[in-house]
Amino acid sequence: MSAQHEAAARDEHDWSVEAWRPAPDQRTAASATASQWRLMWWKFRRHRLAMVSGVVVIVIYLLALFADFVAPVDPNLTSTRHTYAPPQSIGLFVDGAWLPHVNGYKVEIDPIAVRRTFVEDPEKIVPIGLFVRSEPYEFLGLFTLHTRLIGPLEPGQPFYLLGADRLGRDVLSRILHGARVSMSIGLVGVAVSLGLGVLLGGISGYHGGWVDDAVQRLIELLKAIPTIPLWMGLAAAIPATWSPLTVYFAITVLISLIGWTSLAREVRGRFLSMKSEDFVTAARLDRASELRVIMRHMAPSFVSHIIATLTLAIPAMILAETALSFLGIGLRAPVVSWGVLLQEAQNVRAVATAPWLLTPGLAVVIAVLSLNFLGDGLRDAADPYAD
Amino acid sequence: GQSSPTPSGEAPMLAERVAAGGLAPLADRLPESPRVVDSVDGIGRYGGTWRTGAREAAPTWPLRTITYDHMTHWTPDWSGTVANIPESIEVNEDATVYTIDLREGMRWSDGEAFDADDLMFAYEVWGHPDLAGFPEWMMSTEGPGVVEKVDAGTVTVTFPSPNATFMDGMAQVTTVIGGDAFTKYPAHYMRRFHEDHAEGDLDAQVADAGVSTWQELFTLRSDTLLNPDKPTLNAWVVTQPLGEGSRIVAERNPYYWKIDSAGNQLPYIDRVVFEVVQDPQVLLLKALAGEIDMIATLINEPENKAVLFDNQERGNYRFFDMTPSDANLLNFAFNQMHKDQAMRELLRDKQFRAALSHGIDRQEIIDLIFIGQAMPLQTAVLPSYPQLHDERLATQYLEYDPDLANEMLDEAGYTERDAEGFRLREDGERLGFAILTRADKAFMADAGQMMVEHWQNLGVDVRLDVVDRNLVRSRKNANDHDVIVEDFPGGARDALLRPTPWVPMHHNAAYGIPWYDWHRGEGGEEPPANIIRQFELWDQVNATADTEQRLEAMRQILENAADDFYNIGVAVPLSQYGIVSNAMRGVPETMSGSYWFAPPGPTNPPTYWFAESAN
Amino acid sequence: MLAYVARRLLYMIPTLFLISLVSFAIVQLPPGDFLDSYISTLEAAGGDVSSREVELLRARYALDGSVFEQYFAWMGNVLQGDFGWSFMYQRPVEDVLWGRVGLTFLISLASMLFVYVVAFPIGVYSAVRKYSVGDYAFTFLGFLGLAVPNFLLALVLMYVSLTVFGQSVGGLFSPEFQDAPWSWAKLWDLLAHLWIPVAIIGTASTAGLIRVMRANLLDELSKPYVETARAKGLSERRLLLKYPVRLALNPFVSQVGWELPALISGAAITSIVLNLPTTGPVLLTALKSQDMYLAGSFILILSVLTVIGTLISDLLLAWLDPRITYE
Amino acid sequence: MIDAVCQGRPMHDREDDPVLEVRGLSTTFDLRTGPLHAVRDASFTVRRGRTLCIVGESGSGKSVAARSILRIVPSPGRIEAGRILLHGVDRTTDLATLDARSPAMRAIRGARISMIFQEPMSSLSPVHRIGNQIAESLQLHTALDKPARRARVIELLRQVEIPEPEEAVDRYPFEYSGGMRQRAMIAMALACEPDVLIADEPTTALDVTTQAEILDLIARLQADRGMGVMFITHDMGVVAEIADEVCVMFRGEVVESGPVDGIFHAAKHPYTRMLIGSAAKLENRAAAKPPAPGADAPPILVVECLSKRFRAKKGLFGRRAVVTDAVRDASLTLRRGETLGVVGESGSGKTTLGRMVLRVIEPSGGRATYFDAAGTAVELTALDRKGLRRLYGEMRMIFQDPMSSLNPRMTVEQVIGEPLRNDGWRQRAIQDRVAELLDLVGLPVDVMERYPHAFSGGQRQRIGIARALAPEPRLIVADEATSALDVSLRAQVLDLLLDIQRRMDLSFLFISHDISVIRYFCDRVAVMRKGEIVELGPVDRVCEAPEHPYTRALLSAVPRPDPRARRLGARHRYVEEVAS
Ligand SMILES: Nc1ncnc2c1ncn2[C@@H]1O[C@H](COP(=O)(O)OP(=O)(O)OP(=O)(O)O)[C@@H](O)[C@H]1O
Ligand SMILES: Nc1ncnc2c1ncn2[C@@H]1O[C@H](COP(=O)(O)OP(=O)(O)OP(=O)(O)O)[C@@H](O)[C@H]1O
Ligand SMILES: [Mg+2]
Ligand SMILES: [Mg+2]
Repeated sequence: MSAQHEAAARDEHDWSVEAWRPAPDQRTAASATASQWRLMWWKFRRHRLAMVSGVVVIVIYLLALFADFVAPVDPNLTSTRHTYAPPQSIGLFVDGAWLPHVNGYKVEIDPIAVRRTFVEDPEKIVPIGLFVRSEPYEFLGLFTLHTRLIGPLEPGQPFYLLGADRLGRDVLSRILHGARVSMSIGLVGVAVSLGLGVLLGGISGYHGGWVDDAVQRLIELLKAIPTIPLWMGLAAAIPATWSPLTVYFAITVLISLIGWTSLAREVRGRFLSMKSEDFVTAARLDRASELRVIMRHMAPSFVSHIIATLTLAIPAMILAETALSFLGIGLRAPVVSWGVLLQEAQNVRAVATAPWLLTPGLAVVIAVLSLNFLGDGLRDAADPYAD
Repeated sequence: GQSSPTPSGEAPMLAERVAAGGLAPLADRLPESPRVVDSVDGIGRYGGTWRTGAREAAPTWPLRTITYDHMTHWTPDWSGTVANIPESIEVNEDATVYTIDLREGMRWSDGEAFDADDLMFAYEVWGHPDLAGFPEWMMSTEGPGVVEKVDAGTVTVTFPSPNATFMDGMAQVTTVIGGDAFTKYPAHYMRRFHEDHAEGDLDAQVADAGVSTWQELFTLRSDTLLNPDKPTLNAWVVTQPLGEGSRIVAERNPYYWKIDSAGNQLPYIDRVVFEVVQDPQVLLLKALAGEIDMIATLINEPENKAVLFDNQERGNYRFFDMTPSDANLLNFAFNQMHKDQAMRELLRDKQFRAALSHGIDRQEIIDLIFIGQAMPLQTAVLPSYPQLHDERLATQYLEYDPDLANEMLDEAGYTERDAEGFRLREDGERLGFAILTRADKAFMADAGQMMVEHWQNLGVDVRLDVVDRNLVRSRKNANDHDVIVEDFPGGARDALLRPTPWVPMHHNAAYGIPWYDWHRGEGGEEPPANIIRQFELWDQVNATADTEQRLEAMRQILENAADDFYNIGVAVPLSQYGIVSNAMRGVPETMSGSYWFAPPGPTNPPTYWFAESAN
Repeated sequence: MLAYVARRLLYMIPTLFLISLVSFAIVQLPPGDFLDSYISTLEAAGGDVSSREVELLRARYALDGSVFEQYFAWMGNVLQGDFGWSFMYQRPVEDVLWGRVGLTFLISLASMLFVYVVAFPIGVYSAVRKYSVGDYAFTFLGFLGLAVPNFLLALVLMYVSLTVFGQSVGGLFSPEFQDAPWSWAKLWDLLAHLWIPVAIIGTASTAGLIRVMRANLLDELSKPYVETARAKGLSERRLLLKYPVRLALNPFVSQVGWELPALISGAAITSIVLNLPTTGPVLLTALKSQDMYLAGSFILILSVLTVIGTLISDLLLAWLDPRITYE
Repeated sequence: MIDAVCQGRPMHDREDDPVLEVRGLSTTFDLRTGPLHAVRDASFTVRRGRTLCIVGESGSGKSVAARSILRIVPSPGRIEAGRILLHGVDRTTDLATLDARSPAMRAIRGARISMIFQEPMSSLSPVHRIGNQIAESLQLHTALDKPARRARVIELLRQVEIPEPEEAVDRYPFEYSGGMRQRAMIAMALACEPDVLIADEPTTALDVTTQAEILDLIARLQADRGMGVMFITHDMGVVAEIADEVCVMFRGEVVESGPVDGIFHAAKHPYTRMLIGSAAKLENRAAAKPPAPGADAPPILVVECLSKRFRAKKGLFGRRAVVTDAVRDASLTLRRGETLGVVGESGSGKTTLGRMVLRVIEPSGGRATYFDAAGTAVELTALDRKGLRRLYGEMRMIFQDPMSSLNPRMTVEQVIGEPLRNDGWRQRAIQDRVAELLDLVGLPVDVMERYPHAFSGGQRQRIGIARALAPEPRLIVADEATSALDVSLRAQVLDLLLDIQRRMDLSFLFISHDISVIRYFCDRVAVMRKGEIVELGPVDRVCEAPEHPYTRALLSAVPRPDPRARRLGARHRYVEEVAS
């Protein structure tokens, strides 16, 4: 029951002039009131889908983190006999008896079509299980492990839940490992451009005048140069001795150093109209520093948009990779990422004869959607009007 | 040639034009003695459009199909050359004087006469300081040959020193000034763009064309694919040039000078249409949809075969064989002129290379990347071309034997190892190098990746750099590379044309760029004796008229190469293929796949035809 | 305002100069020159260039000379309206671009309209009917389109249409119309082919607009002035369109000017797969093959449009929201 | 003189039968801390051609009740129970049962019932022209064509005393003064001559003369249209002037209602009595008032010839520029510990003046000097951002429009705590201080976690006051600081301010239109008109013996909180000619 209501109830018959003054015990209510973050969290919790999505995102990150352990095999482990092997399905019983397994393949080479043809072979039972032994591997470069979450009971047996690619590498394992790059580095880029965008856009819009002019000219300059040549130029400028990962990291950061322009324009546009509002003046009269006015007072009124653009930027970043690889300047083996996997699927051969190579696309969609709904939840939590 | 049948048949579309009086009768259009060629599937029937494809950047397929009418042709079996445009080409025994005897009454596609003056004009053009320049096959070691007009139907080409490459050279397709150099400049047409001959206001034309000098204009107008107005001697004349819209279209040449043995004027097929694409995938889809009638480029990659195979019915096409003649699919060129002295030492160490060669599990690579459809071999002329096949060169250090490899490395003195188990050079640096390969050929990167593993198992710290092919090239030019992976021709007769892996005679000889520069007199570095020897032999090959002696010199080169073992080869393909519509006739079941053979040119596309059922 | 516009136009000069300089430099950044890439492309196609030809080509393209010389030479010509020579197409740059701008514009415009027509209503809808089935459905579809690379989408689409209709869908015209002069039939044929690229390019960007519209509208919906309007008895639809939507458009308008360059630059990668004769692929190949004048000029043209677009955006902003002044 | 008005009213038989009956209305907001019963079982009736005044404590549910009638209660509010009967010519509809978004409801809004919102300043769309927004309801509910509509709009603006309506019609809300916006709102509400007018404190920003005109205008419409009016106000004077019936609300309940005379002279409910009491109390100078500092007291603020000229561009390319001289050569001196009242007609430049002192609006001429604690002079008009920032701790401002001056995305705690945080206070300390301040201005502490929109007008205003007081300032520019507070509360707050002022001789520049408040609270008063200060002197002198005729006119229009002494009829207006 609301404190005010109680007060009302109690004061029913006390009509002293003091009546409007809240009763003493209400002051203790300070403890009952919650901080804004707490409030947001409460609101957020009520948003079921957002909660679910949040969980999914966390799971994705866990999978990425423990990819070594979760993935059935090393993502770069090639297998001569299993190029373009189709996905296997898990069976639970072998003639009535409980025995989780997949069926091996009958493989023969078709010299005219230059390919291997696979037939599931019900004779060849490959028993599988959880926490199976495997050839030792470095876990997060910390210590060596001998077990993997799931896989064939004796290592080396064919086990391709999502099929294999042109070098007989396990697609599932590759997707799991791909999550690492795609869900980390990509986001770094997004974060960078977000920061720059809001800050520079904010300053530009809040100050107006020559500051605005300067920033806008800069934006024009950056925006005027199409990304593709930029990428190519930069890619060429990067020393060859760098590891593929470093190169990619460098490129993403560089991209994001360009990518902030749009957001900056949007923020600026809003700020130009917002800065005349009284509460901004009030903030200034409250001796808020410029940065604080921009970041704490004005930016929040724009948070919905920012969240939206964020969730949109992430797939863009992941896919930028694909474009990069298309230009031959993307990530390189042995590093795997969703973008690279998709890139490898971008040919008629894959589409026509190995559709399972498209599954990374699914991963992207799932990740992106859950991030988006998570964003929705946050947005509502931050919206004072939303109930 | 043989007594030619009297020209009788012509394409209906032409017959109409003749009837309408818009065109001279067949007899007046053909030379006295047309060249007679027959389809491998007998007498064909007229009509149809040959739909095929080409790449936008540097299109080579059109050059091998519609514009392959040079002075000489390869024989379809690539055993040698035959005169194509001229009736005959006589050569004296020391290969210094060639006498070209043209066909009486032969005409350009616009009906103008084609005679010695055209050749003379071409000669003039080559000689002009800032025009095309002499084609390679006009160059003898002592300098360019001299073309002289004997009479309207005869010219002689005289070389200061013997030039054995003349006939072969003219049979080749090269893009800038290739085998067609003699007939590339129809005098009556091209004169108007030539400073010395132009009557009209040349500058005006230059301005209109948007170029800055008449030389540019001239070069532009002389390009067969770009300029539909230029008359040619080809079977089909370009009507929609490259770069306008997304297609190249070529229509039959009413004055074409070849007939079949029944006397029907060739070509059988009315039009050729090239779908110009940037990404081969598009062509592949068209092929699957049956919208490509015959093609042996761009899409005929091993990895596409499965898809093509599955869609044969829908696409209504079949495969034909292109006998591969690559000297190797994966040739690892070790930069023996490396800028860094220590690296140079290392990469020059034959023992080292041999060891590495033993360290490669070729069969694994073949099984994985070429689905078993390749043969482990060093970079060498293939057994299928016995004249030049060198057993030792082809098979030395071939078998996979890590222990042996390690042994050899130890012997070579790389016994020290560091913490991570990598071997060390004398100077204490890690024993290792970077493999440079191009992003656009996936199989190279894949293979490279595997080699890296193989070699790291030997304790050699190998890195793989997959980069854009331009980058590969410019690094190569700048001699900024350790090891470069490339595929090389030269597995068959083309060994006589581009023995790059064995003689650094070409800018792709990544194992010794400075040697190459030195040889062509562009600085570089003086090579060691053995290389100089190779160069001498190579010049000899080009200067010897007698075939047997040529081959002998070539064998010598290959033998030395076997001793020096410049490159490590991995595998050669067992088969390549093209696709041809079931409705199309006249395409041989097999032809050489080497670019140097310019397939399908020598198999006479003008004799291809469409069966009744066709479009 | 007029003064402001004048000032902006003045700013353009230095900006553009800088841009041209930078872009030209960037075009040159990748190693090698046109010749290198020409040769390597040739060799990629199995071809070969003899040492002799290399020398001849060098002479022909006159590629030697420092970047700066080349730049100023080029700039000089550009100022006289001559954009230079495209090595790859062996044509003046104008011709290369001119031949393609038309279709590019058509396709881009079509897909732009498609995006707006689809995205705005949906955006408004999913803001007003927050968390309705529709909202979810559209969000899902939108992100699906966003998360699948255009290249792949195009490929799959083409393959499907191949296996289903038994004909490939590359290009913008059926063969019979390829080179035919313009006619109603041809136009119709064009439209029949147009929807595929439009759909592919469209799907990639609708999601963006939907989400942004939704987000901004949600913020406006609870403003007091909306209540006022409601108290006037305005119907929800008109109310939305007149008040909150107008303010929600702000971020969109800040950027809309940049559609201008987009209109003629086209979607490179999609066009490549679909083999569309648009400018996108030209730029791409020009860059890959270091066809510097082509690339440089095209980028320059784009940047001019970008700068103009920005100005337009700013004017629109001021028009949309009178509180915004630039003085 | 009310009779004069009465005679105008048609004496037909349907006279004063109910148009709008509210029965047992309960509206509740479900907050995290539990349900908040904003309105509890409230019943009242609005009669044709009559005025029902609703008075009551701030936050007692008046506005919510009004909103409930139009079915626009903001979420999470909902109507729990009750009937809202709108009597039409033929039939009666129960609005409570209608779907809030239904066409039926829409047809009623604006046409049959229209509402003047309490905070007009933020209730107008910032990007649409005033004229456009007013014309809209005409377009919706009348058949007028475009030019006709425009004519009507201009006419309306003239009726609500907007100067140069032909110009004003094409201007944007942000170019209007607070009062002008409020009048625009009124015009909007009256546009379609509704059966029922709900006026939620429609005159809070209007000086008494304008207020009187507006009241007349409404009265006229009542007379010839038989419009029923539900008039929410805090100004007992106004109530006494216009009310037929009064209904007193307290904590969401209607505690007393009846004919006006009864309420004023025979109030039963203690709260009502207290209300009347405080109204009377405000009639004369505060007892608690410290003696006015003498002329020798050190000044804290000296304003010399400040002036502001606004150039409002018309059209995108600003072909024609409308020039407004908001303030002309205003000069005044504010002594330490002194309260200087500023009165004047709406749109006369009070806010602009106040804002210029704080450099929120850049003066276009003149200068202002501030004397800090040490007594050293600081030229405000010459300061840069940094310098100003340093002073802002000592000089505070209470905004005329509470709504827009509170950041909608900050909780009350953050809003009030902001200045403290920027002074480097620690979180805990801030919370306690905020709690204390809230308590001082009479708000329960648990509102800390609520967002500004979730309050009543008065409550918001108090939040604004609390914020101004937070960092113990030396000078406060208070712009209509108490306009939205009910009299009892107003008295309390003023006393509170006086108390603080006494404790740390704080000075006020106190902008208000409410003469009684001025008299109660200020030492000296400046009278503004058309951007000029026409008179400046000690309160008593100005109130007892006004010199400038405009001041007289002003005073003559002050309503007295006694229905038996209605005097608006007797007021005289100030016209230039009459001046001398
Ligand atoms: N959107 C909201 N959410 C939560 N509580 C609200 C909301 N709007 C109003 N309230 C609460 O409802 C109560 C009544 O508000 P209302 O605006 O009706 O007061 P009021 O009588 O108009 O006061 P005032 O005279 O100050 O305007 C107040 O306690 C206020 O805090
Ligand atoms: N931004 C602006 N642009 C143009 N004119 C303005 C602007 N702000 C205020 N004005 C004009 O200046 C005059 C004074 O406005 P101001 O707000 O100071 O009046 P006020 O005395 O506060 O009136 P009120 O008592 O109604 O608040 C008004 O005529 C108003 O129209
Ligand atoms: Mg209220
Ligand atoms: Mg004001």
